[in-house]
Amino acid sequence: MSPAEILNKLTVNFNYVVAMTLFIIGLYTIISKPNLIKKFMGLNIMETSVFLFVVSSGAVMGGKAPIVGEGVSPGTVFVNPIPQALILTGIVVAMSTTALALALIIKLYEQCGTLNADKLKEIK
Amino acid sequence: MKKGVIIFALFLLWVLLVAAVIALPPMGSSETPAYTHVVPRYLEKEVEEGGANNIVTGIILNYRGYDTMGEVTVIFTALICVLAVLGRENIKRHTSKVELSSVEKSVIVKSVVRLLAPFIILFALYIILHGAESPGGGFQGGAILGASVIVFTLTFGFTLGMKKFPLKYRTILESAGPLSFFISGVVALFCGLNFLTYMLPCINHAYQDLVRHLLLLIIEIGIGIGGGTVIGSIFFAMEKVEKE
Amino acid sequence: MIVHDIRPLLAPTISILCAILIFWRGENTYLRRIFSISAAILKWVIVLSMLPGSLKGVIYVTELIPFTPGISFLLRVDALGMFFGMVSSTLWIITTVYAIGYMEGEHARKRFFAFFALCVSTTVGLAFAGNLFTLFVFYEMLTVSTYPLVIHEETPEAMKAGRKYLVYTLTGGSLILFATALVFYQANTVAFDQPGILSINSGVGILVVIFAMFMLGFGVKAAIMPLHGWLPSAMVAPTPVSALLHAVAVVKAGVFGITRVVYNIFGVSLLKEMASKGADVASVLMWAAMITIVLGSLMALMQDGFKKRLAYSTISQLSYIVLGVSLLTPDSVMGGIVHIVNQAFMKITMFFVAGAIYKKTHKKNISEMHGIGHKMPITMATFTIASFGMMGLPPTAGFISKWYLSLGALAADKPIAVIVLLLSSFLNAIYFLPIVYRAYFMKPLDGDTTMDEAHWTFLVPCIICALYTIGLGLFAELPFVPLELSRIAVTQFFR
Amino acid sequence: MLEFSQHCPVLMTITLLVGAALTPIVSRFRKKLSFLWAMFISLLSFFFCSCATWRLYSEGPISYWLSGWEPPYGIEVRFDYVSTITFLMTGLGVLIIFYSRKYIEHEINEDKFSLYYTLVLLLLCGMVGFSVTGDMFNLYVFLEILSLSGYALIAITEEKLNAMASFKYLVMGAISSLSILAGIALLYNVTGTLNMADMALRLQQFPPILTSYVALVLFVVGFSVKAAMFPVHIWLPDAHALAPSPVSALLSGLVIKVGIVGMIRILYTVYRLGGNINFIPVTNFMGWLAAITILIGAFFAFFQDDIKMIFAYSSISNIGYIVMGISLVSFTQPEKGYLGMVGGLIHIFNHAIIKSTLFLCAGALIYKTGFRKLSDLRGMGKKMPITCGALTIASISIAGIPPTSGFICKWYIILGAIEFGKWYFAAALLIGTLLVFAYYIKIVNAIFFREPNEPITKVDEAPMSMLIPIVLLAIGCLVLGVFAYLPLAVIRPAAATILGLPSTYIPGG
Repeated sequence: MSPAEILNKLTVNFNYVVAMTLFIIGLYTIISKPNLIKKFMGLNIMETSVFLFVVSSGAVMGGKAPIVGEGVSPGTVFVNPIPQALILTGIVVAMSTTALALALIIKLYEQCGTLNADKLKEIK
Repeated sequence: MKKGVIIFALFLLWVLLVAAVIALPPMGSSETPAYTHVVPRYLEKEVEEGGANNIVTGIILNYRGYDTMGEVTVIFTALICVLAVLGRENIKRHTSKVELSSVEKSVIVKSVVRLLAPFIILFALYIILHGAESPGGGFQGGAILGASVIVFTLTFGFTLGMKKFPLKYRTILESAGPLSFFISGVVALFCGLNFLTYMLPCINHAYQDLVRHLLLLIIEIGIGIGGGTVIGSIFFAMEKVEKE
Repeated sequence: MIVHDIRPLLAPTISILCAILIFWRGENTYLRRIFSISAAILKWVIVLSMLPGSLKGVIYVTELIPFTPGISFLLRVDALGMFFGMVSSTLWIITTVYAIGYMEGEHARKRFFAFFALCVSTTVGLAFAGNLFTLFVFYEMLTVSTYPLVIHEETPEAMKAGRKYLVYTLTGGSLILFATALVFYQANTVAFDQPGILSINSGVGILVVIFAMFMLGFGVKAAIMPLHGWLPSAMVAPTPVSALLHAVAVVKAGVFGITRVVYNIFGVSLLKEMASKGADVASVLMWAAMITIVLGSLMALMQDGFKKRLAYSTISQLSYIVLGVSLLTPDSVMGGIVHIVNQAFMKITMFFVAGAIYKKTHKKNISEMHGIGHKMPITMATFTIASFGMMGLPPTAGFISKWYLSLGALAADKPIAVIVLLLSSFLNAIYFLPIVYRAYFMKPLDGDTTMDEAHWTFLVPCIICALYTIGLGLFAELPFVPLELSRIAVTQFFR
Repeated sequence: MLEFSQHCPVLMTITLLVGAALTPIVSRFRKKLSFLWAMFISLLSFFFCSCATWRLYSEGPISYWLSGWEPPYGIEVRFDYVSTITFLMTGLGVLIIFYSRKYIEHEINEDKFSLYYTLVLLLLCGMVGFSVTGDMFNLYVFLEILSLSGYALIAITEEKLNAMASFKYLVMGAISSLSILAGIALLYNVTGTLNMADMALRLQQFPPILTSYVALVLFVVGFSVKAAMFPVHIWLPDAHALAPSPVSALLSGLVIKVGIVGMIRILYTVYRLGGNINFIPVTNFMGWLAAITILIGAFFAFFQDDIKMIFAYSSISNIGYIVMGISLVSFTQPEKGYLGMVGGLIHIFNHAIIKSTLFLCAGALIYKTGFRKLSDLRGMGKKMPITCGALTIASISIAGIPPTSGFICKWYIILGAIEFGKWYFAAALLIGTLLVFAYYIKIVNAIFFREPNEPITKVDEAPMSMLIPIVLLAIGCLVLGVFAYLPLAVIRPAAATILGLPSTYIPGG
């Protein structure tokens, strides 16, 4: 692909690129931040980035929300409903992971009095 | 040094991922494989086959109902996980940070919450029941329901919150999600159909549509109540503090 | 002629049953003895019942369990297997009697006898193995079941010896496994029913690799130098273990494996073909054996510990068999095979004597054994007979094997082998005769020369083995003796 | 019967799921009831699984359309030869729940008993659902159920280190789940479907684009974390060693295998050998990583004194065997990869049984003595002969000494490696097993052949509820080795169908 094409693709698939950037930012946060809360925030950023990607991929130019009913003419273009359905599941899963991570953090803080991963390593 | 290596590695990964996504068909196009393969049938036939005007709801509860059953189980799992880590709250042993806080709760907050709480719950029920026709559904309504529990408890304290939402009912309601799915799904087995089929040809034709609606409703309510209770219970488990 | 029969399976099973029974009720000394001895005799009878058939060239087969397409657990008693099975089951009876006496008052006797039975079971299974795969399975089982016996004393020294033993043998086992897989890949079979299953088409390079792996693998147990390191240290084990396992079962398993590989996997014609293409692996093996014979003897000379000296002597003597196998002539193989039994009886006599002396006087070193012949004349007499056998003096059994080995070496046009054998005889004399001399012709250090013989459970096994050593030398050509069986085995190799 | 048995693949998942949802309610009536309930549910699920397996071998794979929608539109549950692993999962599940009855009294607070059983049932449900599904997104959902319950089961005790181990596992597990989800999302955008079989079909129809490759990499990375491959194995030792012993048995025996099953599904069901995406560079790379994993796991195990830590590291090593086995494939000649595949798959089964035995034995020792260091456990063999005997059998088995079950995979993977001329893989495997044996012999030495530091009093054999599972599993280690053709009869069609060969394929025939 020529540079112009790549640039064109980058602008067209802008959402995707942003999502992937967020993915990397989240990963970087997890790896580099010693604080457990920040680590798990990084995790949430990663989760969000994937959701952003999936939901964006369901978009269709000029599409409406996929709800049929009165006032919706037969020829209407709907967006892709599958990514929405998937992401609903994804969000629930993310919520569950978050809940468990927070519970673990609460327990760790109660037991060790710190949330710094480097300090936690020393406690044994 | 170590940081540099990490950043460099992540940069490479970023390049790889971006290369992957820009190779995808342009966003928003209606010619993508994703939009032309399975989706057309959903868009055209869902209302007739799935019985919900909201196509997303139709997919969630009907075409991909098994996924949703798993999803409900994930919520339930999350609750059990949190309880396994932190333990269940006990009205005799625990109090909460809200009660230990030295800040006086203002009258405005108390009055507003007292006034709004019924409406929040009502709204949640609306969302739950109306999922088939408009945006919304069990999960969304459940989240609102859970939020009402949280708001109430944060304002009026733990003890009252636990009294309003007693443990012995919550224990049963927490499992409502998976159980409602099971109840609605297993009916089909007795008609010799596959699990989670709602359109039952073995009953009178006139009632088929009604039964389908009923089964879907059971699921929606189950998800909503179950989800709300789980959120509340997780909140209680996290908020509790040992009494002195 | 091939006969499908249950007996090849019964023989190893009886010892396994015996082991299980001992684990179950072994605290009771009498029950333990009854189990051990009756299992030993029963097994011997079963093996013996197949002997007449084997002498007629009958092959008994039991196919046990399929493993994969092309491979199954297969027991197959041909002449060579019968030979080895007969040796180990016979010696098991003798050693059991000896061990009952020797282990009196020792600790953990239940464990000892159970694993003892298990070892013999695997040895017989190994002898009867019908393909390389089954052989390997029993070979590894033998390694594992010997370990508790080696470390029986549970002293740090014993643990160290045990570790060394495992490292050596399991590494060897891995090589064998690898080589077995290569053979299966090349030949699509691993059975022993042909004189050679590999063909030159596989390529000389890969054949050399396979051969080298097998020799390194089995060479560990056969204690070919420089793979012998574990054997002397394993002598910390109780004497019956050293006697049966480290002079007979374990080391002979290695030798037996080498024989199987050379004659049933590669085959004489393939090895000769390889030699003609410049890869004369058999000669390499021959040289390794000859070096081991000489070096082993020299190192035995330097040992003062009685059992250590016997161990190095074992290393040296084992290579007689390997030498015979590697010469690739009928006579030499016959000499080698018959040496399996001859060396076993002679060496076991010596170990029994060492054990008897240790139990009676608690002397472990040769330098302490002044005048021991006055105290224990019968014991030392059997030792003397065995040393004559080791030297290969007629009319002992040792002479028979050396005679055939030399004949084979001359037939193979390798006179150097004869020279090595003679040299070895000489060295054997140098390191065994001083013991005899010291025992009979030097005064005891404490001057006490009253006779104080060992218990009969020690004496009887010694005497039986010594008598055998002479008997086989005198009546070598009679029917029903090992020589006839080994001759049949050889005809099966040189078909 | 036939009519009924076709529902079984779904019923066995549902049973566990609903059983788990009901456990807290059941335990409200009587505390003790939760154990019986969990036993009942797992047995029921095992029964359904047996039915499904029976039908698989008499009628062929079962394809079950949930809600009656045909595959690309609805979710398909597919009980094929790979899914026979559920037989092992539910069976082991029954034994481990039975074992837990006494054991958890030792490590877990009494008011968490019912939560424990709920989580175990959920874990089993996640694994079973994961293994039988034919839909990519459904795979992810069940993966999350099992991951979440796995994290929580580690932290269910009150120990400090457990919460940390669990958090570490959670973070790595969540990253891997997300990378799998991202892979699913990318593949969905390439193919427009979520059904695996349909996805495979659609991947062949379009010319391959970069996205498919990147998705493959994301999948492999994600499942490698779940399977604890080098270099993403770092979560495993702490998590598996610190968890309560029955949980360790589940995690080490089964949960890490889920990563392998996922890899198999992605590589050989979705991407397919001989299709238009050549993933051999990826499997080659995995093969190398597997070789390193074997050696690293074995090497680190050597320096451990904690008995469960040793087992945990050896799990890493054993995952290496399995991955090595399944990565030995050829793109154009599927039958060449058959032997390695059989070796890898059979070890999924055997390692599960062996490692469960080991962890359950360790659990019995810990339950009775309270010690977990080798130096403290000296001389236990005389006090607890049955437990220690089983431990010895399992140790010999995991070192791959014939005729125990650990040997079979060694044989097949070596044959597979030779088939590809990769003798160095076989060498790594053999060195690995030697190292493994070296440290297992350390354990056996300690419990049988060394004098205890101080005389042991008041220690006797473990209770029956622990002994029965241990003995059954130990017998399994032996029987599955001696009668290797029994598990192989199950595995061979699996290996053949994975590679796209007819299920009755016999090499060379």
